[in-house]
Amino acid sequence: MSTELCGLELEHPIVNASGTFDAIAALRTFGDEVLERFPFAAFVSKTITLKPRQGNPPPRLWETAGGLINSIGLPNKGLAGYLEHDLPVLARLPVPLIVNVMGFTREEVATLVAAVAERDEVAGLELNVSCPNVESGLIMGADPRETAALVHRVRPLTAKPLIVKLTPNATDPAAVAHAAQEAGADGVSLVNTLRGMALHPRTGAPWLGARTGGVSGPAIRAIALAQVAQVAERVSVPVVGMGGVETGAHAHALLRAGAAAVAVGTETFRDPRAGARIAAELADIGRDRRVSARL
Amino acid sequence: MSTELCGLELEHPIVNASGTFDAIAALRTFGDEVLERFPFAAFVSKTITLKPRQGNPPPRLWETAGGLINSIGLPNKGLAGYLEHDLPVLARLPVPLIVNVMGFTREEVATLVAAVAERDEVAGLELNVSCPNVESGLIMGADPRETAALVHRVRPLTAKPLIVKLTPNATDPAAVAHAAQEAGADGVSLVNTLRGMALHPRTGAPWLGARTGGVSGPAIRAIALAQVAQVAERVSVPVVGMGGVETGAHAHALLRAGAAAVAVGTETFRDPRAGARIAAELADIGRDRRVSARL
Amino acid sequence: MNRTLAPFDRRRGEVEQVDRVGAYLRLLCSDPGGPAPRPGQFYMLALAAEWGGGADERPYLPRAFSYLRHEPGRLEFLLEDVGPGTHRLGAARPGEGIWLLGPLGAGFAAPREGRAPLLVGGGIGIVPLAPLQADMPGPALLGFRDAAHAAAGELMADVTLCTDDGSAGHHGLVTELLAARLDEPVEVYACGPPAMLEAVRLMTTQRGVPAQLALESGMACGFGACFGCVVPTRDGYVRVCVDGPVLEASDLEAVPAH
Amino acid sequence: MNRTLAPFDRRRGEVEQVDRVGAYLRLLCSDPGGPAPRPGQFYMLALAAEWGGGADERPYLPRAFSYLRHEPGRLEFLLEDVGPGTHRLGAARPGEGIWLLGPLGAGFAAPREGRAPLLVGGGIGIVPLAPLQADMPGPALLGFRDAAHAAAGELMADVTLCTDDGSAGHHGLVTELLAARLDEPVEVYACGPPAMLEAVRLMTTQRGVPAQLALESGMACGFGACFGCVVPTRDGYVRVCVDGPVLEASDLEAVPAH
Ligand SMILES: Cc1cc2nc3c(=O)[nH]c(=O)nc-3n(C[C@H](O)[C@H](O)[C@H](O)COP(=O)(O)OP(=O)(O)OC[C@H]3O[C@@H](n4cnc5c(N)ncnc54)[C@H](O)[C@@H]3O)c2cc1C
Ligand SMILES: Cc1cc2nc3c(=O)[nH]c(=O)nc-3n(C[C@H](O)[C@H](O)[C@H](O)COP(=O)(O)OP(=O)(O)OC[C@H]3O[C@@H](n4cnc5c(N)ncnc54)[C@H](O)[C@@H]3O)c2cc1C
Ligand SMILES: Cc1cc2nc3c(=O)[nH]c(=O)nc-3n(C[C@H](O)[C@H](O)[C@H](O)COP(=O)(O)O)c2cc1C
Ligand SMILES: Cc1cc2nc3c(=O)[nH]c(=O)nc-3n(C[C@H](O)[C@H](O)[C@H](O)COP(=O)(O)O)c2cc1C
Ligand code: FES
Ligand code: FES
Repeated sequence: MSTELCGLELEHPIVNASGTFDAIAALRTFGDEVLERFPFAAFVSKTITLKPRQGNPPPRLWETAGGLINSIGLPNKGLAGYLEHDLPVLARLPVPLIVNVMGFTREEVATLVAAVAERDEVAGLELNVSCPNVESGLIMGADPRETAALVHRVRPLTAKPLIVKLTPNATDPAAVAHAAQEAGADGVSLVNTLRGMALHPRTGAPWLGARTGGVSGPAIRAIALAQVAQVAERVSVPVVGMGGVETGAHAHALLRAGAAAVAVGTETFRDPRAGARIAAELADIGRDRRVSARL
Repeated sequence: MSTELCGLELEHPIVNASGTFDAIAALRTFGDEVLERFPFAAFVSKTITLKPRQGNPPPRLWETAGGLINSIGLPNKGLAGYLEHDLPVLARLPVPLIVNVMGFTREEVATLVAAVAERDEVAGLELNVSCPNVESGLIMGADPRETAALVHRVRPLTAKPLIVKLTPNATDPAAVAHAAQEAGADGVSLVNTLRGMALHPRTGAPWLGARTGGVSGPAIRAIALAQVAQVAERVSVPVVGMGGVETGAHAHALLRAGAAAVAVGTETFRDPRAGARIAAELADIGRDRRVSARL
Repeated sequence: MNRTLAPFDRRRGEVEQVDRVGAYLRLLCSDPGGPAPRPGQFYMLALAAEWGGGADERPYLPRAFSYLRHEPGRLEFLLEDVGPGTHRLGAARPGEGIWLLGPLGAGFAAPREGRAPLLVGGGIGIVPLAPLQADMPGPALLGFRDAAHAAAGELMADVTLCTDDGSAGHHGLVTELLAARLDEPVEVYACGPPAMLEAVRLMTTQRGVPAQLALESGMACGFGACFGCVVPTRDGYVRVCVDGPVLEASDLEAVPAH
Repeated sequence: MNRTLAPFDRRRGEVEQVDRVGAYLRLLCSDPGGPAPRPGQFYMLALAAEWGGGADERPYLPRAFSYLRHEPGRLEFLLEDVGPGTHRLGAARPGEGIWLLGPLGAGFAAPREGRAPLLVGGGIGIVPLAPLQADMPGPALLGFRDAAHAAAGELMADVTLCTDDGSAGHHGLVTELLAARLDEPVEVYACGPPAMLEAVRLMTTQRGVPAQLALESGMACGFGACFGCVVPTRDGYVRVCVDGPVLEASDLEAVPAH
């Protein structure tokens, strides 16, 4: 079941969702088995920002019905630290590397894209546009014009695949996706987490150190599927679908809804090789019945 | 734990969510016990529209992880049928009656509000603004200006409490809530269901007769809590919070987040007297510890 | 009236036993204070603990089941394991708590003047026919996939069996047995898979024979609250849980496949 | 190295037995093909079926547990029932499938030259100290709420007990026992509730005694994937699951309450 995604040849359609698999920590925990039996067809790095970030104060996790709320807050070594320390290790992975970046201004994003794209180890880029633009105050990915302006700015900086990761906390994700496509994006990915909150069971104060967080996992699966279907109907570029995928059947549903590839996030926390399992289950489904036109 | 909601005296802060308890069908199933032990402090009717509606083709239900997707499609007898057949029965309920209405144009909503509000049996109104305005094409409740224009139009038609029910499928529900308040709404309620979808496990075609539906239940609890907190911070009018409430602790969290009352929806399907149980659990929590400033 | 009102409360009973009846599972539980149901009525069931965490993190909502037998304070159900809810119920251990809501819906009505009941059941659809036959004796024509499933035929009396694969009884469809009886002054009481019920509906309405069909439909609540369980009738959509589950064949446009 | 690498797969073991040890529950399960862990390492556990449907429809994610004992192909855990995950694990029946991931994290290191291990445990925090003591004998100072919990002290040797209510052993805090030993050339190995660990951290760093603390933290993955389990150190946040759970007291700013 080999797949093409924005010009990248993938062995199967399952990749990891950004921020839900740290290949370097996995090497420390599982050793070289991670390289020998890598579960994903591409590796998407956790979001990197221009400057290093510690991330949000703990607690950062809350388990909800069939899901997880996290307020990790994008801890990362920053662009320079990533290029120096992480990239050489990630280059050992047996699959294409897609680097996810986020900036608080258009120029920050441009700096990130230019610096990352020029590295040979990098096969493609994902733009995380879920953050507020510190200049406009708007969420870069919730407003079609903001998104278009951002993609216009960075598109000329690289010929490598550029995927825009959409936020589900928007009135019309399909309009944002369409704007990204028109501005030159090679693909879109969705959904990111849905804004959520939980209170401390005893004190009643917000549980998460950052007050609110993002919901992922099975709880958002049906919402993700609806958004992926809506976006895929509206754009012609490939869509990477994600949100609550636990099984090959869930991945299959996203592909049926028009996705070209599927990312697995929270399920990896329950099963570190979920990606490979889901790819195998998907292949079985493909063998069982002819998959629809869009596949 | 008596509560005041937009001028209505309620025995406790728990009401039903529109469309999740049919008092007339309950009378047929459970008999007069429904009147003697009514579980809610107010009764919110299912949405009524100007003309009768059959609702969407079945299947209309899909169970998802910790939740439900429904595509009921607002079946109802229409304004005239409701006033003639349902209102006299609902007048027998021992609690205030709040009638939920929806129209596809502003004038339709105005006709509904005027006709419903003039009936003595009716204590208050809830405007369901989750539908597209057939004139503007915008979702009435996703755009602050659309919502404001609607509330401006209908506010002069009645002195009874007017509550605007917000959709969660919007980039900024707090902005919509604020617009509703400025235009004269006495309160806001949220969340309605989140747009969701499911595919038939065998055929892969959309399962629901209407293709997409709305997600409710525990799966959306954390999302609802975040939206309620955000809205309550922004408006001064009372907020009716709902979304995935199963226990007194969940209701308590919404009150802590700034809600003045809490609506119970899907949990009633699992336990028809969930409203009363949750009110009792909430009272126990209130006795155990002093509840925060906002309560 | 073919409807016993349900207490306005879900009740907590206790699972007493789960055993096999051929390919099906029989669940016995206590029903403290529950009233006597009428044949064709049903209950919403959920286990009190670990109701969730199965396939796709389900079940979440309770599930609808016709009752197989009732005695004061006690209920029997027959289940077919088709998904996470029936699977979890079938794995219940004696002593586990079980939530019961019911009896719900409208059951079967007495036959019209001058007509004798003729019971037609397919697969798990025989369940509501068992208490009906106890109240209102009449011959039962029962169809099953195979002999393993047909073992459930022993739960009823005066049975003519058939199986799809011929491994027990007549080799063929139960509607073939029914066709041969439609000249008699009968009223048909049927429950089974949609395709069978649709065939019964067509045969009986064409021949002018009255038929009461016990339908199934995906349900969230079971008491008319959600409007989720509708089927189309000549009069528009009706809710299977409050207007049915027993509906007159002549009122239906078609029995929806699901 | 105080870290055994984990097989890159969750494994399916089988629950063999669950029994009480005082106020706690001991869970024995098979661990087919699992390697030998080092003291202080932990596992992520989830039952294979009905993992969900408890309070608030949880558990959903696996839960972290130190191992109590290991022998080839077999693991023992000790649980305190504090929520839906530990409750479900404690109710597991022999023969049930259980998902195991591990051993995870970095365990305890050998004591510094010239120092003897002194083990300090509070409540369920004694678990990682039991296999540590088996490898690296030394006296154990153990504090519990009451005698019922203190029964778990029998799982270790050379124990000095204390309880909050005086119902067994010394009446007082385990840190009082520790204070009396800090002049000796010891290295402290501690695990327990945050307030206890924070007291141990303060006492040992003030006195210049090395201490290795096994921390807890809410975890989603256990293998460094989620960045959810961080605690603040003098060097910024570190992940308890990959950088810990055993951390040097002198590296911490404070043991976070949770
Ligand atoms: C009035 C009435 C009486 C009944 N009496 C009996 C009885 O006596 N004995 C008996 O065994 N059964 C009876 N049923 C049927 C029983 O209610 C269903 O078999 C049961 O609800 C299935 O639940 P499940 O979780 O096991 O399977 P589910 O997976 O919920 O349902 C199985 C089927 O539903 C569909 N489905 C799959 N996933 C989903 C989903 N996420 N949401 C919705 N649908 C889905 C598929 O078509 C699948 O084949 C009765 C139903 C009704 C309405
Ligand atoms: C390395 C390590 C080793 C451990 N070893 C052991 C051991 O050997 N034995 C043992 O018994 N325990 C051990 N624990 C602790 C154990 O992991 C927790 O007790 C367990 O995860 C609790 O899960 P639960 O579902 O039972 O309770 P939860 O309800 O998940 O947790 C209980 C506490 O978490 C908070 N909480 C409540 N609701 C939520 C929610 N929705 N999301 C997040 N937090 C919530 C509250 O403060 C509550 O008191 C260890 C933990 C770690 C990190
Ligand atoms: C703990 C955690 C951390 C995440 N970090 C990132 C991130 O750094 N960048 C990003 O674009 N998305 C991040 N996400 C979102 C996921 O990539 C994914 O969009 C989302 O979790 C939905 O997929 P899932 O339901 O399969 O987890 C994170 C999600 C989780 C749960
Ligand atoms: C079956 C069903 C029907 C509903 N019908 C309506 C309706 O007619 N009008 C309306 O405003 N909301 C309707 N809702 C939304 C609920 O009122 C509520 O906003 C939503 O379900 C979230 O609450 P819950 O998670 O407690 O169910 C319906 C919800 C469900 C599940
Ligand atoms: S099942 Fe809810 S109305 Fe019938
Ligand atoms: S638990 Fe996920 S990083 Fe530590």
